[in-house]
Amino acid sequence: MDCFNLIPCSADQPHESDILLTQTLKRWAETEVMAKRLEFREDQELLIKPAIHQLFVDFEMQKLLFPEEYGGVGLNRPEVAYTLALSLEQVGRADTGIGFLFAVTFALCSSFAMDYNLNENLCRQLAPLFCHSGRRTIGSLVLPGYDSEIKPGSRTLFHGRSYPARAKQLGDKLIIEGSNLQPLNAGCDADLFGVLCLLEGSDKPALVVIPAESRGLHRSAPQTRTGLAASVNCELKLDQVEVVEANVVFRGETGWQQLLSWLYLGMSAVTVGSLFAAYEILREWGENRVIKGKNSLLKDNPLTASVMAEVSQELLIDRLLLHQLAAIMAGRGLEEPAQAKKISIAALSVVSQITNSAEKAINQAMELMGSAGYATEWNLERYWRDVKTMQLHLGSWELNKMDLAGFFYRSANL
Amino acid sequence: MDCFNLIPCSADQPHESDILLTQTLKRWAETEVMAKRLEFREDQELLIKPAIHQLFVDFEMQKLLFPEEYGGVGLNRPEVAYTLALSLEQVGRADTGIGFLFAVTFALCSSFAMDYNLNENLCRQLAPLFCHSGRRTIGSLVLPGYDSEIKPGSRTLFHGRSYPARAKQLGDKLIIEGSNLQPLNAGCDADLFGVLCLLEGSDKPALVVIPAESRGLHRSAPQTRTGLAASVNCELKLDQVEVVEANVVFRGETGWQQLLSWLYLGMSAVTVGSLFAAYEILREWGENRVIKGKNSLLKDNPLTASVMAEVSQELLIDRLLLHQLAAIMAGRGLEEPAQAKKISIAALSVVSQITNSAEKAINQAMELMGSAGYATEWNLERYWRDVKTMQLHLGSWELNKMDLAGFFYRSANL
Amino acid sequence: MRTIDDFTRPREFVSPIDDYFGKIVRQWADEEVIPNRRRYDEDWQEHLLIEPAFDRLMGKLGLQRVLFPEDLGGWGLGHSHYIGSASFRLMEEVARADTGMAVAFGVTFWPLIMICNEPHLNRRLCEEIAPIFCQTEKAVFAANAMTEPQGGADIENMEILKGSTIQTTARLEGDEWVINGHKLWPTNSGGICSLFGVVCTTRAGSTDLNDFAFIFVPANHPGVTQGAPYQKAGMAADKNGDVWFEQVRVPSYYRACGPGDDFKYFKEVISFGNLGSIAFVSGALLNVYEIIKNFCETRYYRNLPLKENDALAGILADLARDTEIIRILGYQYARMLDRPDLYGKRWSEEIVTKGRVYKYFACDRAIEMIGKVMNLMEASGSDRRWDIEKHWRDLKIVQLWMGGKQLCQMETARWFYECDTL
Amino acid sequence: MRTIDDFTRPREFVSPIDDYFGKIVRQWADEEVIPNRRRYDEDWQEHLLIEPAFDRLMGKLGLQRVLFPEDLGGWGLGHSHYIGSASFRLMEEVARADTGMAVAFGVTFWPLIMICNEPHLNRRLCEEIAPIFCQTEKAVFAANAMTEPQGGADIENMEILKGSTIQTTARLEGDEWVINGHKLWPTNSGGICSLFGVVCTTRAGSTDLNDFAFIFVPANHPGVTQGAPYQKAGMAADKNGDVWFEQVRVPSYYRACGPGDDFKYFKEVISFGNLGSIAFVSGALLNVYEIIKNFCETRYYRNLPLKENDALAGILADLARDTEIIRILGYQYARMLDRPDLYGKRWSEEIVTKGRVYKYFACDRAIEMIGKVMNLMEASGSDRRWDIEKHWRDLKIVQLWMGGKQLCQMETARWFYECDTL
Repeated sequence: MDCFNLIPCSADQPHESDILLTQTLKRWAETEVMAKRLEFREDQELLIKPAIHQLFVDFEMQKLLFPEEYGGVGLNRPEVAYTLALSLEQVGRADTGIGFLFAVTFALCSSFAMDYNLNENLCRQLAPLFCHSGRRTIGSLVLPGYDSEIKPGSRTLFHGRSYPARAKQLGDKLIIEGSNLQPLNAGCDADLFGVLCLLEGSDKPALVVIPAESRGLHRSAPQTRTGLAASVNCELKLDQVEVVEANVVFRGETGWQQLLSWLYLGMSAVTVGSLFAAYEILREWGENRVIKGKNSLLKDNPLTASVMAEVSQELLIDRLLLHQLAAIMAGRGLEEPAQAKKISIAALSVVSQITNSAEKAINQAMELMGSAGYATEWNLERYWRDVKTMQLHLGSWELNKMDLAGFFYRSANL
Repeated sequence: MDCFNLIPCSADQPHESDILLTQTLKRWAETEVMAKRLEFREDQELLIKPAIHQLFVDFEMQKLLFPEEYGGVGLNRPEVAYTLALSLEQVGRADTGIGFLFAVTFALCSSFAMDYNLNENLCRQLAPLFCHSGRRTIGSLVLPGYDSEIKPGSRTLFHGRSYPARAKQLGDKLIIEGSNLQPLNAGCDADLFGVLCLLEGSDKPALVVIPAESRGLHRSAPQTRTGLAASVNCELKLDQVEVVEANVVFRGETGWQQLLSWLYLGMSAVTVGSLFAAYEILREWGENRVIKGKNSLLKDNPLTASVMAEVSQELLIDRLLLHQLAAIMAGRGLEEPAQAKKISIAALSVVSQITNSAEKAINQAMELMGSAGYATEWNLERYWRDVKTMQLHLGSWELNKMDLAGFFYRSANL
Repeated sequence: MRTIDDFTRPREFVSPIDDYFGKIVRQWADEEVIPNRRRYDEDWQEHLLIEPAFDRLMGKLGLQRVLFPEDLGGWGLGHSHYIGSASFRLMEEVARADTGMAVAFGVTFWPLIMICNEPHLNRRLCEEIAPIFCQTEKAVFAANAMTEPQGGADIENMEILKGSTIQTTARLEGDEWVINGHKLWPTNSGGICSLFGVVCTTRAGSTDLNDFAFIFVPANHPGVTQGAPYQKAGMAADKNGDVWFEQVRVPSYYRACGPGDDFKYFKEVISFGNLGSIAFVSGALLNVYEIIKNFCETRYYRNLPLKENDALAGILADLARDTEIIRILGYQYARMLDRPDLYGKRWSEEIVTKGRVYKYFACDRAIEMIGKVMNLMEASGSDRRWDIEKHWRDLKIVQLWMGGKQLCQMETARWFYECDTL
Repeated sequence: MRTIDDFTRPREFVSPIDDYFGKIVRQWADEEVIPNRRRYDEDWQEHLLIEPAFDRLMGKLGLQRVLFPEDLGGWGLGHSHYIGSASFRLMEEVARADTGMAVAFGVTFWPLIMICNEPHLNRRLCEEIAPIFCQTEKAVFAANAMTEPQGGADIENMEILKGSTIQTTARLEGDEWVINGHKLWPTNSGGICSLFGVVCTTRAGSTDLNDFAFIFVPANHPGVTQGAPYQKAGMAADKNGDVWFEQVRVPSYYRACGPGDDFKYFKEVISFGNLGSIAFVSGALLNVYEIIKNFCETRYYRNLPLKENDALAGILADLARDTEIIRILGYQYARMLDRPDLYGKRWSEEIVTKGRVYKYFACDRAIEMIGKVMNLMEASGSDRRWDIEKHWRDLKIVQLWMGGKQLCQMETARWFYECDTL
């Protein structure tokens, strides 16, 4: 039985096209990724890269948001939230890291290709890459993190952090400077970066799109991480990088809130999909593992069943939240500032709830599976590492809560 | 600012009629209950009973589900889920106990007055009470609990528990026998009880509606509880109680699942409303209380703000879940057995999540308010006691999880 | 048959009087308190049921005298090497019956610690005050008047505030202190207090530690007014109310330890306050274990006693686990207070901080665990007759008082991570 | 400047060799392991980096000899009154550097406990086996071959199963045992084991405790086959694999303690297994404290070091709190094993159960806490360079092994609530 059918995902039925896409992705997940997992594990060449190519290029996912006139699929309306939630559930079930790559790529595109913020110049500039190149195109984001020293320029902070880079306007060009930039994902493979910059002479955040091949963009050696093998990361240095003004996709808080809302929706869907996979692994284990002392199956013992039930309850709750968030975002509220703020707060709350509960649930599933949960062979440990790693890329929950406090209590200077 | 506006409650706008009802209830909550709280605390005569009368009778809430031909409001379609969620949020904000009384009364009526299970005879029998008596009419449920001894007849268990009562068919009448029945609510005040019975010669659960004035129905002395002052409870004894066959409102699991789904939706809404109230109290505190050592307001200190943020996040998450559940139930799935099972599982998961998170959130709010959180004067402690008490009336989470395990893992004999 | 005495205590740390007095207090609890405690909530104003039980414990059994030197009618615990472990056991046993009574009982010693404990025993004040407690068979209550309006537990935030936020003043006129101020919430106020230990300042707003003063004020002195008790979520046996001091005059030697030392040794009171808090939690949890064990042996699911259901047993196990751990921590901390020679001064930042560490752990676990136990009991968890919900309501204030969790966290971080600005 | 040595240990329980050997092992950790450990994950098969560090610790420093009697080249810990507290400190220091190494190191003692500890010291076997460990400067590993296919940790579920599920058999032929069976996952297998302690039965399916047998099998004996190591989420320093015993013959006196006693004293191994688990958690948490303290002093938010942010400091406080508590519990349990005269036999149901209580508490807290610390570090929490994610991955298996949480809960409930059917 398809485990997705166990949980009502929303009141009204999904669109026909979404159902078809979901089925395609499900087939891809099972034949191209999950079936090959035991043999290839997390091998880049043999498993991850081919799978990414199919997803991004063959299934046209990377051009989802591009208007048709640029060769895209043209789903660049907020209603695409339903499509994103349903499809990334499937991708996340196959491989959390691949889902993460797509979620970020999608979020970056949403900052210039949506009907409410359509940036014709940039679409024209990037269409060849996304719609006609025939090769997978990965987008990455560079957002503010902790400072490793107190920067001189850090008088202007953004949500308590200093900007990863600074941009200077020169005619219709911008010159971008920054060092030790830590991209959210795929620093080594990304084709373009959306970098949050401080524009000289402005105190507004601006997202600048920088193609990876730009002169002056330097990459450090790859980093090793706990999980998300599909996202090979590194640090960036921006040395007098030059882009045209059209590459500034937004200025100010509203664009920021819209960007985060899409990013959070995508990461939520990937996490729910990964949790589905963990649930399936646990279910199979529970149906076969005998508790000898009790001569009963794991699933039939009240204590182990109660832990298994908690895993499924977390999954159910998380999925309801995911699709409720999708419905809210599809409601076009994002377009007006007041609503955008409110929705981005809901998105932050939802993605935090989902990633935290997934961490808890997979931890519990591993407990029940004992050493099998720890052995690579059973795959559960990979979802455990991947989901946790993705959660960390949301930023610290303690500090994200400062945004919630600002919204719900008008807290200041947090 | 109306705190309800801080959280998107669902994608599509509520119906006009629901908006009006919500506004009425909000006014009632603030003027008739919250404004009188400091003076009357939990006084039955001076606060609780008058408030109940207004809510049940003056606002016609008790006849919400009755078809118009019986003098009811006629909202007896699954779409009433939206109305229930929105209105009980308001009632729960005013008084958890009153909300609980209505949630159970509503659930009982939903077992015979919905368009998918309309019981004409019973509606005719009860209309005078609910629609024409002019006095508040409270319904109560008697569901299986723990056994205090191993009953002889307990070979036939219902979800691992023995039936509170047994019914024997005599012609078109039923004779009901049972002792030490513990109603869910208002044992002392209820006008009718829905008692889950084992029908002689059947192994299906049956809900039998028993008017409180039936001969042979005896009440024990009132019990004292931690909270829910509006629900004065006691034990019941059914000694050869006689009802007509029409009072058997359902036989079998599906009716049971429909009943629970409505009960859980109502209790979820009441809890969310109570949590809203707790959030408002905390917000006021956070805006006035100075942390002297820091010379900052509680809301502006990162640590206290992070705890406050968790309270609001729980509220946001819980409200999204509540309205997602309402949307799912409004989708008419409840009518068919397979769907009813799936929806009742979702309802159980949601109400458990909401009541557990509310317990956690209010505990945290009290922590921040110190002794003020503990003093009756500030009201928070009442919501703390009430919400916890209502959670306990859901039954043990450990054992409720056995139903989830059965659904998600096909676990057996739990 | 397993009992609460099967929970581990570090044998090496148990006090010599532990066994004898432990038995006496347990018997008192079983006979005088546990049968009546579920009616205490309605007795929160009059104390008609509560007062006689207190008289027996503190007056007749004489536990209110333990700190004073033997020659003044006390038991000399104050200068013993087992004040921590001995008082832990006593408070644990009282809390097993009623946390509110344990708080009222334990807090009575707070002001007395300032003058009865070595090395700061104040002989003259002991001689003056001992008779109030030692020459009566009635319960006598003392209170620490600390918290002030808009203050919360700021005053206990000693490391940072150094008393600078104290509004209550003491002015020396000749050989008398003249005290003015308004205090909120002291345990054992609300009319029952006989002796106040007043936290005040000799110069408002000063951060000079010499200005921090701890002065004794008999409650019957002119100018002292106790307000009516507040209505609370629980803890009926512990009365809290407003206290006003208007031009109250006491002899100058009523100051506990003098400039500088008042501040220094007041931190020892906080250490004992945290020790007490852990004992209250431990005692309540031991009783919760007794109650739930009985409940799960006499209630059935699937025709088996609840304790035989693996899922419910998981909750029972967690309760036993947390009780076991909290009790061990309590005795470890008691030992740390008993043996400053091994662990450091009772008023040192390290010892004060570690007390807060164990206290906020114990309270967090207890509130969460009892919540789960209530849930396991279903509707009975909220039924007064089972006394569990009472422990749940009573313990909550132990979690809230003395600054609550956040202050504990800040002091913990400050000490372990050497933070400067928290 | 605050260090990990500021976390409380019950002074009275610390062993006489604690200070001296603690320092030696810490130096070894700082020099030999911590600089290289982040490269261990890729070394999981070859152990090119790991093996030399083991040789220094176990062979050259000689820690693999500690249990054996002095006259056989050991340090005599086995018959000392501080085996618990001494080994706790040693394992804690190793775990601070690498939990995987600590596990491989600690588990080497499991089979030896059966023959080196009083009152069941087996002199003849010690004489035979001691040279393997005492006459070399190379690290020598021993393993307990316990878990079997479809068995999980059932075998450790002693109270219920009484060995009845053991599939590995030992048949006495003349004066030799003939052993047949298949074991999974023993720590220190996967090719590196020199000596197996094989849990087997002399009569398959028997619940007669006399049939439970613990027999030593040198890994180089004919018929013993070790499979390749499994790939795991972490713990590269600890190799696990399949082990097959086919018609393996050993002298009859290779049985550790004999009928009945093998079963009885094997429970002592479980007690030490739980003590070790707590030490691994404690050591890892101490290092997490060191790392996060450094991180929060060198990373900034709002132009302040992270540790000066109240909200983040709350997480730091909770980490310090749990570390402090787990360490105290560890030493308390070590003391309980050191002093059976005060606390009961090491193999008694009470001591075995209480070990499980502290162990599952420690593991639960550590996994949750380190998860929060990683979250505080944001993306750096998953960055190999900070070594936190390594501790997180490594500790997880400590939580899973020896039956995992659920078995601990059931044994806890069974003992504290006298359950019959769990």
